[in-house]
Amino acid sequence: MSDSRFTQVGIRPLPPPLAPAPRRRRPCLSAFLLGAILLGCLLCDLFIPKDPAYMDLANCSRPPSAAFLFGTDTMGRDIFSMIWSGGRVSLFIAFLATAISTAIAVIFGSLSALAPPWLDALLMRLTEILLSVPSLLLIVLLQAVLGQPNAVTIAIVIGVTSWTSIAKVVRTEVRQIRSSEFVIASRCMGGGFFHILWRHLAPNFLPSILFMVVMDLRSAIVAESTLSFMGIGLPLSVISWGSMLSLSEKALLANAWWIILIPGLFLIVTLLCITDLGNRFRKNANRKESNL
Amino acid sequence: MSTVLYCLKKLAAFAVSLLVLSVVVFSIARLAPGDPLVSYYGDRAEKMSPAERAWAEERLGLHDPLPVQYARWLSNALRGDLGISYKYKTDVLEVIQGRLGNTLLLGGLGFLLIFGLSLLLGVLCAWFEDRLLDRWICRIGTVSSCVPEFWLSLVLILLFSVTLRLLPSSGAYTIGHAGDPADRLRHLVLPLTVIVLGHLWYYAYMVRNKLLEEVRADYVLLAKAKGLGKGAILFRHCLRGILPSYFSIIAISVPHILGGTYIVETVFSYPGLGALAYESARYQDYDLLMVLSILSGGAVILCSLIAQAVNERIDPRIRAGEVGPLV
Amino acid sequence: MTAPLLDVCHLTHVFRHGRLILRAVDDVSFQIQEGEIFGLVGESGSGKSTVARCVMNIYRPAKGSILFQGIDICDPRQRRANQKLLQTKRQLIFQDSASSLDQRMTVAEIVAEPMAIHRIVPPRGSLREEAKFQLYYVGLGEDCLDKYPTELSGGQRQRVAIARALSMEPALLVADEPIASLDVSIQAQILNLFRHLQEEHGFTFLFIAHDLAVVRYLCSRVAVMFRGKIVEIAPTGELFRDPLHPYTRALLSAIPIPDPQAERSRPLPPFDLPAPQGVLTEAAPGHYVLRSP
Amino acid sequence: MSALLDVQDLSVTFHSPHGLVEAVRGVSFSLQAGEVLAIVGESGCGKSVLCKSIMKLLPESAQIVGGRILLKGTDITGYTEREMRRLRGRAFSMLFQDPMTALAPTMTIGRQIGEAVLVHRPRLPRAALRRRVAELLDLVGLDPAAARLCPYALSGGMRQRSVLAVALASEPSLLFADEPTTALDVTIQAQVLDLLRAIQQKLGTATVLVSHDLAVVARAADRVAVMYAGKLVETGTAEEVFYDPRHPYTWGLLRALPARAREGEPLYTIPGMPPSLIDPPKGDAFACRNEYALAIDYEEMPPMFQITDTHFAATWLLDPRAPKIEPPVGRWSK
Repeated sequence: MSDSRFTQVGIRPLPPPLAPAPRRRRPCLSAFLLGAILLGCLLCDLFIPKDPAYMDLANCSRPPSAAFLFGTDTMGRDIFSMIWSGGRVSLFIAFLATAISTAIAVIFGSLSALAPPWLDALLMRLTEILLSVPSLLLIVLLQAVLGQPNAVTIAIVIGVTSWTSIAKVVRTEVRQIRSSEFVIASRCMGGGFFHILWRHLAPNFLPSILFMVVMDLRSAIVAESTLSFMGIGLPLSVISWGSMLSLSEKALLANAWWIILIPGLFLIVTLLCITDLGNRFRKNANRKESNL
Repeated sequence: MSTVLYCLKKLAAFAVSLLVLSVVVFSIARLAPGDPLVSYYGDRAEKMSPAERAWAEERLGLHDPLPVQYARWLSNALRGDLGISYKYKTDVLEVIQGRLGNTLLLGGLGFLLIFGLSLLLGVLCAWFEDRLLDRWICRIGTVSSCVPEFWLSLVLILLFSVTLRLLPSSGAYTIGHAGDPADRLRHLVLPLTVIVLGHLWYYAYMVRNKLLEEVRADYVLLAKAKGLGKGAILFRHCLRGILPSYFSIIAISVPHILGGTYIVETVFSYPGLGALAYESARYQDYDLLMVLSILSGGAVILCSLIAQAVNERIDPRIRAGEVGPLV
Repeated sequence: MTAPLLDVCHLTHVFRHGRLILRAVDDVSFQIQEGEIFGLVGESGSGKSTVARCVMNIYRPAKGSILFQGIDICDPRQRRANQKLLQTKRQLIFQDSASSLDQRMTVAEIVAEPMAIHRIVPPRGSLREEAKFQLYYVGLGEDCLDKYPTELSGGQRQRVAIARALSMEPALLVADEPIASLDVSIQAQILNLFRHLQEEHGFTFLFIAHDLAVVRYLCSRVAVMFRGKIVEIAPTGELFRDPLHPYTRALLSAIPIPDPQAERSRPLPPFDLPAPQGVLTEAAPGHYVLRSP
Repeated sequence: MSALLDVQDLSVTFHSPHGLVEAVRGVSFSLQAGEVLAIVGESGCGKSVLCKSIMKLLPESAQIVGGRILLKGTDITGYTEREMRRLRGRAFSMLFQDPMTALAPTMTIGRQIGEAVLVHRPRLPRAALRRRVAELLDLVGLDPAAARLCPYALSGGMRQRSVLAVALASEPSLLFADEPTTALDVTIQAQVLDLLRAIQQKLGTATVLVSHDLAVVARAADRVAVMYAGKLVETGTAEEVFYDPRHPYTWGLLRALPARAREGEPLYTIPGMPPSLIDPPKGDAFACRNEYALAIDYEEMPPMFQITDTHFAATWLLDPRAPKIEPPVGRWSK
């Protein structure tokens, strides 16, 4: 062993640490499926074999066959064609309703969070009272105000009656961010209201409400189909997933399972995909490990 | 003394909330367009002459300005006269009486089942976090939460009533067997399944996630360091920590579960209040609507107050005002 | 003697918590001269952070006045008239850099934020160049520019916060326990940085700490706060040599010394003193202590 | 007589998204009954992982990959959760850094202490339990009436005292104190340290005191171990480490203390930052921050050199072939 190893050399720079391997993103089946369904609904005019609204009275309640891929309903309409064009209506309603309720929720929630305590308390009481009014009552009355139901009025009805839960999340989030030190710091530096809103509030609270918004999309789809099924939604002549399913009770008598199962399965697969996507938006990236 | 004062305070809060609720419902209902005469007189209303209409409106007290109508309704209500149903032409209470029991049976049982099962499932998932059991419960739960209630009802009818002929598909009891508990139970199975499956996962998942957050708290380490077992920590410490927010949420959702039975009641032709509420709202059956809304709203407010009182016992910080609103 | 940079006069701030009224800051007065590091020391709950927040206009004091460069910042009209000056010439550094930096912004964006707010044309070309320069100033390399606060260590984050404050070339830096949440070895680095900034670039600091040991090294004058009142103000050397108020003595003896034998044999004085009373009186030139009149 | 605790060559790793973290790398030390050992190091050096791994309080991603832990001569390395539970509380217990979050927020102090008492004496009658809780509160210097309070009503110092009462409930023979004073005010800090010392003398509880501040440790510790990048780099009695430090890292820690600074001189700072414990550098991990580093420091890990019976340090500077260096730290003087 030579003594040269024991000479003093002082500080030598370390080789830079290896960059962490880029995280591979898991391929996402639900995003793919949802994309396919969305695309299919948007472009349905290109490939559906029959006019979805045409009532082929000679072929009522036919089971699935080569001629009618998914069978026909009790009024002789082709279910395969109806699913795609009905999906367009259902999804349109869902997106519009979600947009409406999110807009109301964000405005109401941030207003409540930024307001002085007494106004905040008042607004929160208001939502609580609104919550304790049965939603059915609200929906029916709103329908009455808006007149003959169509896709837009249904979306408005759903949107206006489903914003409370997001509003509460928005309120808590905004409150939390508002009193955080980086916002105080920005205020001290002279950041105006819009600067703080744009640079600090929005980027920090959007990800946390994204999950809620996606879940709201899901409940809007369910709400549309339920309303139509109950007969207070879209009329039979406007094809949507809900109005298709409103024929189910007749189908039950005719024992025509495909009228119930096939549109329902489409509905559920869509909902599942949305739920899965929503769960991915949840921030659980650097979640601590369980202490238990 | 403080207990009495406390109860009085809560009671006052309850009364005030009910009053506000009744004003809101009253105004919404009356301000909405629609012809209440139709529900009273049926088709005859459309053939009435203007004079006849005026007389009819006068008779039903629809002429006066809104506040007067409300004041009259309130004073009558306080004396125990809740008005008559326009559609059924009898006292509102009578209409409700026949169906209240059915709804309480269905909704109440459903509520209790959801309440208990969601806690159980949530704790189970948290105990076996990320193990096989947790994963499968989560998967099945997610799917169940995606199935719309009305569709599930249809499929269950299709399967158990139409195809297998095991269970009845409609009604609360077979005619002539009203007093037979076994028969009632058979009629309850399907609606109850739909109600429970439709709501269960939402609450169970919430319990699970809140518990998972809780077991990451520092105090769990101290509890473990002093020699407590997993069960003791999970039940005595963590569960206790999340119960307040769970109670608050489930109290708010009483109308979703109790009142939301209307879909199920409609599909299964179950004679309950849900279907009645739906009808009354649709056909401007004012007095009936008021009573039903106040009933369901009152249930919510009452449950919230109970939850609040229970929470203050569980977590003294709430009473001291150290923590903000839970929901 | 020139007029002080910051003149705090009879400052009183009250918190209301339900029916409880807490006098967090009770009749506090002190002056900070240009170019000095003024230490404000006290335990948690003594009101020292409240003073800082009043100086930064985050809280509105119940009584008293604060003059900054001759502007009464408690007077709304004067404050509005000098808004831009106040926002640029006073800067705050927080204790917890993890929460005072927005986690969704990169270091470059954070450091350049004040310039962006005030739409200052960056003298070095771009905001990014400006941020790079400021980082260099506080001893951070270019490689930090595109990182997010979570990717940095505590010491680095605190440097970023300092760089952000420095970018406006403030006349007064208020540092609210900037080193309390750092490791001892990192504390030394940040302390040296403060000292360097004061000596070489003439920055003025209001430095808040709970630890007298830190203050001794850094500050030229120190005020000791106890339950909302200043109990003693003195030049650092004098305070350590001749502490007059019993609370100051207690705080001094709480400083641990890295000598096991001496430390073990040293008894602790009682810390639970009665609430301070009296008025500040001058015991020696520049050395004030709270005494009963 | 065998030592109370004997840790031999213990290694602990974590799985993290960025790779395998070698948090503890071959640590050996032993502790006699009634002794106070301080473990000092910067945050992230693995000192608190070391304590938690001995008590098996680590999350599932952590694993003991090598070495043995002997408690009173019994090997507990492979103990199951059930067996560990019997030891926790009675054989060893732990104090945590943040007293604000270490207590369950919804339970009264008394119940939390009582629970800890009952773990190992489940059949204790109610009155005796109440007496015992009062006794424990008295021991840590709290009014027994505090048993009826919830944590939110207590100050930081009082909470740390309550945590101490919980930890002492079953009279453990060994107490791990993980930065027990870091979150507290200076004055409270000194009181808690004195309390720890008093309890150790009264009950004979051996204590492992973890801290990032050497100055804090001087008051309470019998022996001091300096930890860096997952390894112990110097161990010795408090006197040896403070008066005759041998490892350059210990020199750095001592010199960086503000209490040591002389007016007018800049504070000494240790250059650079601790290395990442994912794939740590070969050789001495401190070399890249050490102005006295030798060429061999970058090649080979230094062994533990023995200086006296109790004093050890892991640096090549102690090798007979190395150049002699005058330590840059003198004895502290007022």
